[in-house]
Amino acid sequence: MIPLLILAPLILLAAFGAVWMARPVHAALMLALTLALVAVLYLALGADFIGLVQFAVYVGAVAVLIVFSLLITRPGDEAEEIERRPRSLVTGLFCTLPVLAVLAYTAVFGSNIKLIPWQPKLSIAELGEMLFTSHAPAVLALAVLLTAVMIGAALFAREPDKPQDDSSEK
Amino acid sequence: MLPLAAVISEPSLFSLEHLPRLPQRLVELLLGNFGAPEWLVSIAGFLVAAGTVVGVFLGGFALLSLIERKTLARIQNRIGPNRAGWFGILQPVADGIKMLTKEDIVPDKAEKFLHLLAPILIVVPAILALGVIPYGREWTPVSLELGLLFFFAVGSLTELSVFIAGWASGSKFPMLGAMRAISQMISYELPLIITALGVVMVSGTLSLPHIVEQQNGGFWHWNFFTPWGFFAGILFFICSIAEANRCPFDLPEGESEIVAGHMTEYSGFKYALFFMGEYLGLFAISALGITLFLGGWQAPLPGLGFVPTWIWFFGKLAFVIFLFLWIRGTYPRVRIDQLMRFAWLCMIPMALLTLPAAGVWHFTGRGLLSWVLVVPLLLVPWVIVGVIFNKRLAAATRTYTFADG
Amino acid sequence: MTPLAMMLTLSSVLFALGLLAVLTRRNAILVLVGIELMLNAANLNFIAFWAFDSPAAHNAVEPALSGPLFVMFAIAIAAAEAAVGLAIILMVFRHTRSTDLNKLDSLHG
Amino acid sequence: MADHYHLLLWCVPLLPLLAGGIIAFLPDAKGRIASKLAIGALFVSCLLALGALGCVLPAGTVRIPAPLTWFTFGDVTLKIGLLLDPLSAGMAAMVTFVALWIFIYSLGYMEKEKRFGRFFGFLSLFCGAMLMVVLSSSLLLLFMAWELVGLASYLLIGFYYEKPSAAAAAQKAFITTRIGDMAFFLGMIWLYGHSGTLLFYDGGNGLLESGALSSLAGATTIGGLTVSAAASLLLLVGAMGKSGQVPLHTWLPDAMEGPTPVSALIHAATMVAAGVFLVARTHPIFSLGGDTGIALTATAWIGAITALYAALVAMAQYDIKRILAYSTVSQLGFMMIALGTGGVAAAMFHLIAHAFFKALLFLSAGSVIHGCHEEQDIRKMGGLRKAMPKTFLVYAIGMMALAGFPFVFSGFWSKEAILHSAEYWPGGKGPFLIAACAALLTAFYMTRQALLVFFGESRSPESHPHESPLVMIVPLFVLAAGAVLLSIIGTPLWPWFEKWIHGEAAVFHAGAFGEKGAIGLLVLSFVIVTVGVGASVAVYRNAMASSDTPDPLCSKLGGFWRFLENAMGFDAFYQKAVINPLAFFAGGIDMLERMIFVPLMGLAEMAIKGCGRITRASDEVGLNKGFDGVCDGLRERADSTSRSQTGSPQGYLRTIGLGVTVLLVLYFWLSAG
Repeated sequence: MIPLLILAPLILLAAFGAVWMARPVHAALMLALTLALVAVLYLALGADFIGLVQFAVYVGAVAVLIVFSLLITRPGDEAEEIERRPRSLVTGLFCTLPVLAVLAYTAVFGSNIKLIPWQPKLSIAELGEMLFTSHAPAVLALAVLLTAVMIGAALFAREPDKPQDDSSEK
Repeated sequence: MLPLAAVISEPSLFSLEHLPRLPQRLVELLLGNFGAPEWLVSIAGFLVAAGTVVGVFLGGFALLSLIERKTLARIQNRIGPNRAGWFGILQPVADGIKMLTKEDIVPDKAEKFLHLLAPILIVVPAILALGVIPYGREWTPVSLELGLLFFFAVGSLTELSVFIAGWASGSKFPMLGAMRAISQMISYELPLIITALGVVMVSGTLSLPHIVEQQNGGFWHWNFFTPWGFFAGILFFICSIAEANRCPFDLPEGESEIVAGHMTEYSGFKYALFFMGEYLGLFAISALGITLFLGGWQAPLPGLGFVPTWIWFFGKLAFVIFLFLWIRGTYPRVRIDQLMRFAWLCMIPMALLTLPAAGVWHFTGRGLLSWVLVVPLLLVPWVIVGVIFNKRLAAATRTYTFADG
Repeated sequence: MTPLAMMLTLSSVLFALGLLAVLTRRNAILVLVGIELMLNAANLNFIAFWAFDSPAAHNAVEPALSGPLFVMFAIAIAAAEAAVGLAIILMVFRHTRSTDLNKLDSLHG
Repeated sequence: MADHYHLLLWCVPLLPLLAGGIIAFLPDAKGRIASKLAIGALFVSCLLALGALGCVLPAGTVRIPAPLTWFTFGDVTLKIGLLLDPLSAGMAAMVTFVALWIFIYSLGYMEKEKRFGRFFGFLSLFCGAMLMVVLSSSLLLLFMAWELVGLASYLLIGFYYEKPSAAAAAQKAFITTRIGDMAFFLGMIWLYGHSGTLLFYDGGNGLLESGALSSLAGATTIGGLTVSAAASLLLLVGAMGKSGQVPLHTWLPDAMEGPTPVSALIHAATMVAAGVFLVARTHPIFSLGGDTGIALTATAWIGAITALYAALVAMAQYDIKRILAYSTVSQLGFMMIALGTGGVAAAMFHLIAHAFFKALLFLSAGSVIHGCHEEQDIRKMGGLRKAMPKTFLVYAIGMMALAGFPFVFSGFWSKEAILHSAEYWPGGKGPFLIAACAALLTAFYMTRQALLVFFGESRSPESHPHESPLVMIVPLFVLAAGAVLLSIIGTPLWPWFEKWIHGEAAVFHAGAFGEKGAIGLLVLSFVIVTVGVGASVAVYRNAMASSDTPDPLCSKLGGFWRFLENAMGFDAFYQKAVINPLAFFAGGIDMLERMIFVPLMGLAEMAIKGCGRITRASDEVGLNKGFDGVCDGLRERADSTSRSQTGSPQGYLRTIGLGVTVLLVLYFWLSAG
C-alpha cells in the first residue's frame, strides 16, 4: 500500500511528462523513467521476475531503441524538432476524457469481486514450469514471432544502397 | 549484554573467511546492543555492506588505474608513471586531486540537468551490479534469487546513461560517440546474455551463489572446463570486452577519431565519475564472468579449502583483469563496420549454438558421451562460421598504394 | 479505496495519457511512446489482479500465474512491436525525410 | 501381341500424316528437313506395311483389330478401325513402296522448287490419307480418308497455283470428283440405313458379311431395284469420279498440270486406283445381284466404254503426259471390266502392276521433260534414245509392260487375266471384244509415243537434252524391276496372287494352259500386241520429219482425228450443257442483284445513316451535355467529400475516439435508462 501510494504519483507524473514534453528526446526519457518506475512497482508488488524483465526489456531495449530512432530521424531543423502544443489537443482531450471517465468509474465502483488481500510471491520455478508445459505452444509461437521480427526489422531498416549498415540500427 | 561479549559469542566473525563481513556484523551487533529497532539495524547493516563493496572496488579502481599504466608501459617497453611516490605508487592519488580540483565546464548548449545526471547514472548501475556478486562463501552483499537477471537489468541502464551523456552535451562528437556506444553495446549484449543463458540452463537457477556452489570440487567442475562452457566462456569474454568498451572494441571513445566519445564535454569530477563507472563496469563484468564460468570463489583444487574463498575470487579477478590489459596492449582498434559485422554474423550465431549444446550436455549425463556429442556439435559450425567469416565477410586486405613502393 | 481500485485507477490514467499521446503527438515515434504507455497500463492491470486477488478465493489448486504469464508475453510482443514499428518509421523517414504524421497524408482525398 | 500389332498397323497411315502435320508448321526455308522427315516417315511406314504384308502372306489370313469407338449418340455407336487382309495389305505395300520411290525421285525433280518443303508436306498428307483409305475397316473411315485424298490431290494439282491453268485444273478435279463423292456418300448412308453398320467385318454383323448382305438383297426400292443394286450403283458413281471413268473422266487429263511426281503418284499409281479399290472392297455387295446383275453389268460396260474411249483419244494426243493420262483412264477401264466380270483378283493384279509401270512411265516422262527443259510436246522431241539412254531403257520397259508385251512383263499377264475374265462373263461378249480392241489400241499408241520421243532424229535441234541425276534414275530402275518381277506372281501357271486375294493357297498348275481357251487367249493377246505394235511402227516410222509435220493419221482420218484430239468433245459438251447454263443462271442472278438488291440496299443504307445522324445529334446535344454535367457535378461533390479523407492517421484515430465516446455515452444512457 505504501509503495503504491509513493510510486503512483511518480508514475503518473513521469507519464504526463512523456506525453507533454516538447522535445522528443525528453519525452522518450520520461517514458524510460515511467517504465522504470512501473518496474519498481512490480517489484514492490512481489512480481520480482516481471519487474526485472520489464526493466531489462523496456528500459534496456525499447526505450533505448526509441531514443536511438529519434536520433536517426532528426529533421535537422531544430525548431521543427521541438513540438509546439498540438492544435488537435482539444479533440484529443475530448476523446480521451470520456474513456478515462469510464475506465476510472469502472475501476473505482465497477469491481464487485470479493477480494482477499494476500502477499503473493512470484515463483519463477512455477512460472518456468507453466511456460514450458501448458503454455509451451504460446512460447513457441512467440519464438517464431520474435525471429520473424528480428529478420523483418533488419530487412526494413536496411539501407537500400549500403546493405552492411543494417546491424548498426538494431 | 556487553558489546564485547556479543562479539565474542560469535567467534567465526574473526576468521579470515568472514573478514569482509566483519564491519557489517559489528555495526549490526552494536546497534542491536544499543536497542535500535529492527529495521534500522538491517538498513544500517545493508549500508555498511554496500559501503564495504564500494570501498573495496574504489580502492581497486585506484590501484587498477596505476597497474594498467604500468603494465601497458611494460608491454610497450616504457617505464610508466614513476614520479609520484615509490615507483609511482601515489599516482592515483595525484590523479584524483587533479580531477577534483579541475574546473567543471558545462557547455552552453548542454541540457544542464541531464548533463549532470549522466555521470551519476553511469556509476550507479555498475555499483548495483557489483552488489549481487558472491565474492566469497560468506560474502554476498545482496543475495537475490534473480541475481543474474538483476545484473543484466541494471546493466542495461548503462546504455541509457551513455545516451543521455552524449545527447545532453549538445555537441557533435559526444552524440556520435554515444550512437556508436549504444549500437555496440546493444549488439554485444545479445551474445553476452545468450552465453550466460547456457549456464542458467545447466544450473537451473538464476541465483549467482547457487551457480557458484554448483561448480565446487576442483577446477574440472567449473563451467569453463566443459565443452559448451569453454566456447561460451570465450564468447562471453569477447562480449565483455565490448561491453566494457575496452580495446580493441573501444570505438565509442576512440581518441584518434572522436576525441573521447560521449565524455568529450565532461571535465573534472564528472569525467572522473565516467572513468570510475567504466572501471567499475569492468570489475562487474569480470566478476560475473568468473562467477558464471570460472567457479566464482571456488578453489581450483579440493585440498586448497584452507585459503579464504574471497582470496580465490580476487585472484581470479586479477588474472582476468590482466587478460584485459594484455589484450589492450596487443591488439589494434577495429573499425565500426567490422565490429558490427562480427557481432551479428559471427558472435550471435555462435552464441546461439551454445544453447542446444548446453542442453545436450545436461541431458546426456555430462559424461564421456556428452563430450563426444557436444564437441563436434560446436566445433564444426564454429570452424565453418570462422572460415566463412574470414574468407568472405572480413574486410579486404588493405593495400598501401604509396607506402609499399 | 482498496489497493486494487487504486491500481486500476492508476492504470486507467496511464492508459488515458497514452491515448492522449497517440491522438495528439505529431512525431510518429512519440505516438509509439503513447502506445507503449497504453500497453504498460494493461500490464499493470494484469499484475494488479494477480497481486490482489488470492487464488484461495476461487478454491483454485494451481497457483494463479495467468497474470504474470500474460504480462511476460505482452512484454515480448511489445518489444517486437516496437522493433517493427520503429523499422517502419525509419523506412517512412527515408522516403519523406520526416516523421511528422501530419505530413504523411499522401492518401488524402 | 495383338494390341502391339494393332498399334503398329495404325502407325502405317498415321506416320505420314504426322509428318505432314509437322511439315505444315515448318517454314519454307526448312525444306530439306521437311523432305527428310517425310521420306523417313514414309520409309518406316513402308517397312511396317511390308511387315503387315508378311503377316497375311499365309493363305486365308485376315486380321481385324478391334475397332475403336469413335463416338456414341443415343444407342448408336459409330466405330472405326483398321482391317488387314490380302487386299489391303497388298495395296498398302504397293502404295508405300511406290510412293517411297516417288518421294526420292521428287528430291531430284523438285530440287529448284521454292516451296520444296510444302510439296513434301502435301505428299505426306496424301500418302497418309491414301493408306487410311486402303487399311480402313469401315466405310465411314474410308470415306473420310477418301475426302482427305481428294483434298491432297487438289492441293497438289494446284501446286503451281500462280498458273491459271493449274488453278483451274485443281478446281476442276475437285468439283468433278465431288459429284462422285456425293453419290458415294448417298450410297453409304443408304447402306447404313439398311444394315446399321459401316464396318466391313464385325464378327458376323459387318456390312460384307452374310447377315447384312441378305437383308440388302432382300429389300427393294423404286422400279424393283434391290437396295444392294441401287447402293452399288451409287458407290460405282463414286468410284467413277475418283477413277476417271467416262463421263467423269475429264479432270484426269487436266490434272497433269501438277508436278510430274504428283502425276505419277496420284494420277497414275494410287489415288485413281482408289475407285477400283472401293469396288473391289465392296464387291460382295456388287455381286449380290448375280454375275449379270445390274451393278456388275454397269461396272463392266462403263469400264469397257472408258477403256476404248480413252485408248482412242490417247492415239491423237501430242502431250507426253496427256497420252499417259488417257492411257491411265483406259487402264482403269480395264480394271473396271475385270471387276464387272467377276475378276477381282485380275483387277487387283492389274492395279498393282499398272501402278508400277505407270508410275515408271510417268517418272520417265518426267525425266524426259526435265531433260528437255520442260518441253512436253512429243512432236518437238525425237532421238532422245542417244541423249538419255538410261531413261530410254526404263521407259521402254514401262512401255512394253503397258502395251502387254508377252511373257516377261507384268502387264501382259494382268491384261491376259482381265481378258480371260471378260471372255467367260455370262453377261455377253461385248466387254471382251471392246477390251481386246482397247488392248490393241494401247499397244498402238504406246509404240507411237515411244517412236516419236526416242527414235528418229531430234526435231528441235536448238535444245540440248541431258540425262537426269542419279537420285531420279535410281527410283526408275527400282520401279522397272518391279514392273518386270511382278509378272511372276500372276501367271496362269502359278496364279498365286489370284488365289491369295481369294484366300486360297496357290498351287503350281502346269496344266493351266491346257484349260479351255487358255491357249487361245494367250495367242490372241500375243496377236493383239503384235498387230498394235506393228501397225504403229508401220505408220510412224520415219513419219515425223519435223515438228511441223502433221500426224500421218490426221490426214487419213480427217475430222475424226480432230474429234479424237479434242477428247471427243467432252469438255466442249460440258461447257455447253452444264457450265453455260450455270453461267447464264448466275448472270441472271447477278442482274437481279444489280437491278433490285443494290438499290434496295442503298435505300436501307441511307435510312440507317439518317438514323445514325439523328442519334448522333441527340447524343452530342442531349446526352453529352447532360451526362457531362452530371459527371462534373458528381466529381465536384466527390472532391469535396473526399476532403474529409485527410490521410492523416491521427485524424482517423481521433474520429475513432469520438465514435467510441459516442458509443460509451449511448451505452451508459441506455443502461441507466
